[in-house]
Amino acid sequence: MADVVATNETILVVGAGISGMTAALEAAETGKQVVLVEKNPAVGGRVSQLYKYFPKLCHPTCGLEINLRRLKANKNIRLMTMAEIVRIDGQPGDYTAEVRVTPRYVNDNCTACGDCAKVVETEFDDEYNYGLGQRKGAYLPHMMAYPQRYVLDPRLIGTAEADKAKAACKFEAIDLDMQEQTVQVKAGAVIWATGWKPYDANKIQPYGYDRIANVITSVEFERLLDPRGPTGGQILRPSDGKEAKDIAFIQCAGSRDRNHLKHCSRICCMATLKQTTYVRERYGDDGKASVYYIDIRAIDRIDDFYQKVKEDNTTHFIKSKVASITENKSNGNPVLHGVDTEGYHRYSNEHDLVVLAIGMEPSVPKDTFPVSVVVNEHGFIEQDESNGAIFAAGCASDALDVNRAVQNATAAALRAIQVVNRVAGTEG
Amino acid sequence: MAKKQYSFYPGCSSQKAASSSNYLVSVQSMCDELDIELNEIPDWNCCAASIGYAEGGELPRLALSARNMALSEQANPGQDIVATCAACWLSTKETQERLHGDSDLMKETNEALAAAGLKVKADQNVRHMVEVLIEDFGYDELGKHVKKPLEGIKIAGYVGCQTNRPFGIVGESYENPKYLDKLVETMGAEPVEKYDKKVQCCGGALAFSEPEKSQALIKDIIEAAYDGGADMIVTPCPVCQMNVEVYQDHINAKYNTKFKMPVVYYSTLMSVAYGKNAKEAALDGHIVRAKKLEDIANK
Amino acid sequence: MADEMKIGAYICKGCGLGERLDIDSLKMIAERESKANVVREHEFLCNADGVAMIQNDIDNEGVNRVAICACSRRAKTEAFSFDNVAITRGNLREGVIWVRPETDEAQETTQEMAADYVRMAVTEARYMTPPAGSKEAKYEKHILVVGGGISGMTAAIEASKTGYPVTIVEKSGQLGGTVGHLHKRVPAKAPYAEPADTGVAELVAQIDADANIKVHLNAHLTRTSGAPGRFSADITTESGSTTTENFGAIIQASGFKEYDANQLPEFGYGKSPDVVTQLELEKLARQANGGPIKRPSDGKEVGSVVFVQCAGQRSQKEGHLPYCSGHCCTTSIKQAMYFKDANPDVDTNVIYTDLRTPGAGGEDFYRSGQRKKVTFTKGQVNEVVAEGGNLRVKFKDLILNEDTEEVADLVVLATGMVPNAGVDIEQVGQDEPGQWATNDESVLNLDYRQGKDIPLLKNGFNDSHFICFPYETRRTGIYTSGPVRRPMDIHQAAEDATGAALKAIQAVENAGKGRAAHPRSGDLSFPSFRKDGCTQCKRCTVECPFGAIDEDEKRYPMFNEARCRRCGTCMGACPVRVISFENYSVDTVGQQIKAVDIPEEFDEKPRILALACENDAYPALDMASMNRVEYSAWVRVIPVRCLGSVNLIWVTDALNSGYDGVVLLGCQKGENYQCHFVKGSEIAHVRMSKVDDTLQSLSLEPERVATHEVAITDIERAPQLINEMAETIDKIGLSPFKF
Amino acid sequence: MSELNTAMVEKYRNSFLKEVEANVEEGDWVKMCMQCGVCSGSCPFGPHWAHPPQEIFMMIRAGKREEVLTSDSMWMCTSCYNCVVRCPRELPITHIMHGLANYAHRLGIAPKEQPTRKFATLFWKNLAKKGRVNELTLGLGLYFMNGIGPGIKTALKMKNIGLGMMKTKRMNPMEILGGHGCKDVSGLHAILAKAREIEDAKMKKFAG
Repeated sequence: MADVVATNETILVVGAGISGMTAALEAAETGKQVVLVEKNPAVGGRVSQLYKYFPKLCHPTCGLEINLRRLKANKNIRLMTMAEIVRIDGQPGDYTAEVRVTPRYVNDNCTACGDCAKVVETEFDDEYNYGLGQRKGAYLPHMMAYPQRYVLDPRLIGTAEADKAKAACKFEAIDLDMQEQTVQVKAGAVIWATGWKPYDANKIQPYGYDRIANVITSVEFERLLDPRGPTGGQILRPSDGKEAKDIAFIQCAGSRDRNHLKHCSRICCMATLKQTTYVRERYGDDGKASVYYIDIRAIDRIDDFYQKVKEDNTTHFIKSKVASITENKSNGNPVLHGVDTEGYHRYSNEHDLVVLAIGMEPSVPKDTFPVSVVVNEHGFIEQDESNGAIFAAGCASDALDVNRAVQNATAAALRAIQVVNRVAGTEG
Repeated sequence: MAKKQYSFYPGCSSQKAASSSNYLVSVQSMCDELDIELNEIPDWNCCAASIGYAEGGELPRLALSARNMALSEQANPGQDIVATCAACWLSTKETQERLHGDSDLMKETNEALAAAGLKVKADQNVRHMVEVLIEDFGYDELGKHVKKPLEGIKIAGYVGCQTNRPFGIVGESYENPKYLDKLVETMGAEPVEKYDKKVQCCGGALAFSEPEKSQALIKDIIEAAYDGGADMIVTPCPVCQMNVEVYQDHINAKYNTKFKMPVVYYSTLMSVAYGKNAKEAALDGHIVRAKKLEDIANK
Repeated sequence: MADEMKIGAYICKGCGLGERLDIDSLKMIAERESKANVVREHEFLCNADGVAMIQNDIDNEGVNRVAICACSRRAKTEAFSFDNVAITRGNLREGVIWVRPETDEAQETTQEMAADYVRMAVTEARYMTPPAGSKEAKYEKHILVVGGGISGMTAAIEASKTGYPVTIVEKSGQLGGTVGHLHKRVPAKAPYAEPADTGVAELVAQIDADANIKVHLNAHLTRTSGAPGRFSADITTESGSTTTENFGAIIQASGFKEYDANQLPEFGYGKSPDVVTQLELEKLARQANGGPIKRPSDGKEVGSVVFVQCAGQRSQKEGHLPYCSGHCCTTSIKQAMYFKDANPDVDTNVIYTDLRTPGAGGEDFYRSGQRKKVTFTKGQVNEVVAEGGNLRVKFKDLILNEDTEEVADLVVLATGMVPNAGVDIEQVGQDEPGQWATNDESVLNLDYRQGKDIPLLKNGFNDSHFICFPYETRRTGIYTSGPVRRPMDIHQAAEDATGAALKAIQAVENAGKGRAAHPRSGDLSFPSFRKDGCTQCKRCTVECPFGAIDEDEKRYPMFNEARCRRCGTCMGACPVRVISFENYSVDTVGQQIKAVDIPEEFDEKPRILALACENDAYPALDMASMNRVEYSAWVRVIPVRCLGSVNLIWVTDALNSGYDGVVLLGCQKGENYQCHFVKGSEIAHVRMSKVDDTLQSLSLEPERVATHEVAITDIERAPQLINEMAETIDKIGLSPFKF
Repeated sequence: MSELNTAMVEKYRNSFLKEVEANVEEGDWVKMCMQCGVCSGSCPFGPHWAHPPQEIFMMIRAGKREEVLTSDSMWMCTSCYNCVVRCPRELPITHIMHGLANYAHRLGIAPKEQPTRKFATLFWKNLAKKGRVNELTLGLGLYFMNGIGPGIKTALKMKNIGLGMMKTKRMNPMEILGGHGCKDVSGLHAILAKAREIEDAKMKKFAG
């Protein structure tokens, strides 16, 4: 990893989620040199944790497969995983990035045969499943993880488990002496695609995410539906593992709210509409989905998806920001309290499970950007001259759905190419 | 620890022979133990609570609190204003924020105060006694003074509204503040976990004007305490204390319940835990006697 | 690769292969049966040493066909990528030992599986040639942009900035498009509080000053032909003069037209001049130019205005638009600000059902509107009636739950966007070669066999795999941008155009190197076609999902290699099998099928052929094996580029040569297609629906051939489909065609 | 005060919202409501509101002056501040409700028999008298605010509580003779008078 060859004609892409991968691939397939930096052990980002995409209800891993094949086939891209940007200095056409690479404790020899995982017993919360399940201390982040190499959890290092894992590997792929290292990467332009994270649901106190077991977030709900997920694809609620058939979806959970995120996260409405189809998919007419909303924002041509869902008589829409959630102690059901503002109807509705359509927060906190860029009050990077050749892509620039993130990332790729072309003096 | 001094705003209900005079007594005992000196604001006036609004308009109400602040600035310069009553604290703190947020309001208010030769800067902190305990002392320090741990007593921490919203205690959530539970633990008693009516409104001043509606709320508050196995309820607010304690007979009559739930102040608990006697802890000031506390106090 | 073929077969013993399989017998098979020239085993083939061993054979032994018998083609791809040689993969790990139980009973059949995959890998290698790249490749940097609105101008400027000359063809007399007619735009920068300058003037100035950008006004395309790298466009101006220019790629930014409000009589449009559309209000605002806006009827200063959102949109009513145009909510807020900024006392009411102001900027702008005292009412407008010089807006207030009305001086209808996508080629067929004529409705006037414009997906918007790969149209090298793709606001249109510019530039570069475009980016192979033998059946020209193949006047197919996406649908379509790719042909697959060892009937060992789409079905099987999901030992899986590339001959050959069943695993088809080649899977299903006749002619049961739609997540289901076939064969018995 | 009411009707003919912004405490915020309804759902007295806060805000925008100002709803506010802390748009709803009640009261169109209105008035008069609340007279006043008859009834109903309070020295019958108060009562009165004067002047200005 230390020997990353990069020049001031190289494009540095930070973050290998859908936006970062797109930007990197589009630039590379236009013939540019790219260094792609990802802080997780595998590329793919948030979308790889989704069960389905709206509005086509297709599987994100399908697009990921194509992008992985593009990535494997393209010699213009150098991928660095478990790597984070410490700082970036310089100016357009001449940046130097300091990249911290944390040890994976597994080298390129790994064939992903899985022998190490067989012998390791210690388990940790599975980040891929938002902690809903456990994973081994030696693990492949997920089925389609790329690079297809195992990871040793740093908490294992120095324990007998680590030695067991090392012993189990026939290919000398496990290297317990790996150290953290810092690498300098030169670049002519930088594409900042660090994406988003779900807003911390604990902060939305009236909804009792921290107190009521059967209140979960929309990203967690996606994991429940995954046949390979923590519940084997069944909608089992946390409190008692019972099937949840009557499910409430609360919109703007953390969004459009000065107590939390002031902005509208854009995706949550469509995400919820999509998730109501999961309920139908699992239970047919026996399921019930209730959507509590302020405005349903099924923007542009996919509004027909909303029309379709509305026609489903197992789906109900209540124009109301839920005031509070209490728990029915006898059965663990969450009880939603509030007022349906369309004509003033007060309700106290009991459901099996509550899904908070959780807001989208930029991954990098406003004040901790390791680069100097113009960031608005919401933490998103503004398009601005003074950003030089550092271009935001995807959800680092605004709350975007996949389609818009990819569109935006492709644009960012071109902006970066313009800079490195100038450096190379190849513009016409 | 050196003596701590505060500019004290007791409020109407804590006066001698007023509805929460027992609160003041226990606060005094608690402060003695903690070496707190409360310098009463001379000639303070009522804050109009949150019920004066109908007759007294916005400015007159602000003027009332402003007068108290002005007097405090004169008599106890540089000292934080400390109130024990939730309503007093809220009105005063609110006034201070509003005056700072709106220069016209500041101007008009001082215009009014000028009629009595007063002027307000409103630059002192306005704090609730609980804030003083938690922020200036901290649970560890408060625990050090415990002489008679309140063992074997289970207590529901009823925070109520106005010590909790809109300001509240730093670091606590509006929906599930934990400071009373922590205080209870610090005093050696057992808090009721998941007391889900802890921030439920008791009707406040409307307990007078809308008794039935309010008592319906109060019933839930007491019921939840019983459900949690509480021996008594503790609160930081005189209105809460009074409303939850005194209407229990009415509630029993109306809902044929058998409520007999003591409702005490955090300062009552602390006085007893700090080894004060029943009188000093003003245990005699409760209509529903807190037997378990009396037993410890009389030991 | 002129020099003679030399096949190297490399068998890995790592990951338990050595323990589970008899490697020596596999080597024997590779050498004796499959006639590999070099056969080697290795303890750990994918490590540096193993790879060096192979590279050494390539460099010093002249090996130019490499058959790697180890793990799945999806694993260790980088390690096993050697330049200038043909590479095949025998999937012994994910394809064999991971899906078979480690038992003595299973040992024999597992070994047979492995043996067959070795045979197949070596055979495939024998019939492959390392692709050399298209001979047609032409490098033309010039980019054509159709449409001079925000999208078009942005695309042009961005492409030029990158070093690519651009020509803009604009049908109107000036640049600027719709936005050119706006007073102001919704802000695109923090604090997102005030209407902003449209910026059109600057863009136009930039273009005027840019020697790299040529502009044709009052012009349209009367004929477009060719392919990426060698497009040729006839640009005809109003005056009738036509110039022909060559381009490497095309960006279609033909924008939208405003929905025809005359279809909304219920809202008083056409009845009162004081009922206007959003665009018409912009005109009034420009006339007022910051001063009080006057209403059309009598020039009275507007004192009250009502905005009717979703006018003729988000509605299933006949003639209405079923979709949301995305920008109208913020546009109305902006327009309400026109009034408030000129005079705060003007009453402005926005009547909406769902207020849609997404993202950071959207919500800020909404709050800013509220701060300016724009009133927002959640309501459903039923009628607007003109009355005594005033307008009476009758609506249901959905919050107060009452039918009510409001009197206003002016009513603004938020009508939607209708894309200028040209002609719908499903409706308007292409003229016969020789009789080809320009169509005035068309935007591109392509002379392509399949039609004059880009195919539509829905509601008149151009087709696009609009989640993961939004720019992928079905006409290679032509990229749509802006509201022809989906409704979008100014900010998004500019972003979209910048992205489209990149795709166009990429197409130019790939075409220049004779490389495929997405999704097989970089693939150097191309379709080669044997004219003699062709029956001019047109299947390939009709079925190509990308309209890559034209017809000459003799009706012979003309392959435009640079338009080709290498899916192989033409190859699958061809009844006489005259179409192939260097690295993917009727033989590379057909010979693998034949290479499989078919046991004697009395062995009672059926053989099932599974043709699996490499994009979804094959990965699903891979992941099944990673989870050790077992499946039948009778199956032999061959990955295909797309189910559309499956030629019926493979199926019939398989059945003829004694296979007992054939399973085809492709992607979801239909409106929400997941097929990465759009139509491949659909076409394959149609073809297979006709296979029964063939089976009958062979007097075989129809159950022996099954076609399925499989998703990449069908980790349990994909193996199950294979096992089901095994059970079916169990029921109906072995094929009579064993030798 | 009802000529003030007519004056206001005149002035703000078509815009109740403008009237509220000009004359009601924190009325400026009404326009910022986005009708999510979290306030309406958060109120402990919720079921007793004919028109919950968010609806009132909509009614104000819709110009329903009469219905709003004569409504009994604002008087249901217990000042618990639940709505304020939950409002996603930062509206000081409690104060707006107080402000609307106060405004209606001053215009003389608030419901006459509204118990909280009466109590609030009593309370103010009581505290304004000597600067501090006299709980006894306040209590008695409260019991009798609906007249002698019901007064006696309430008084009897409250007897035990009263006795309990006395026993625990939390109520003093002697208070009836005066009880607590500020020393500088005149100064306090001067302040309140001045404050009132300023406010009235403002409102007159708007009205005129």
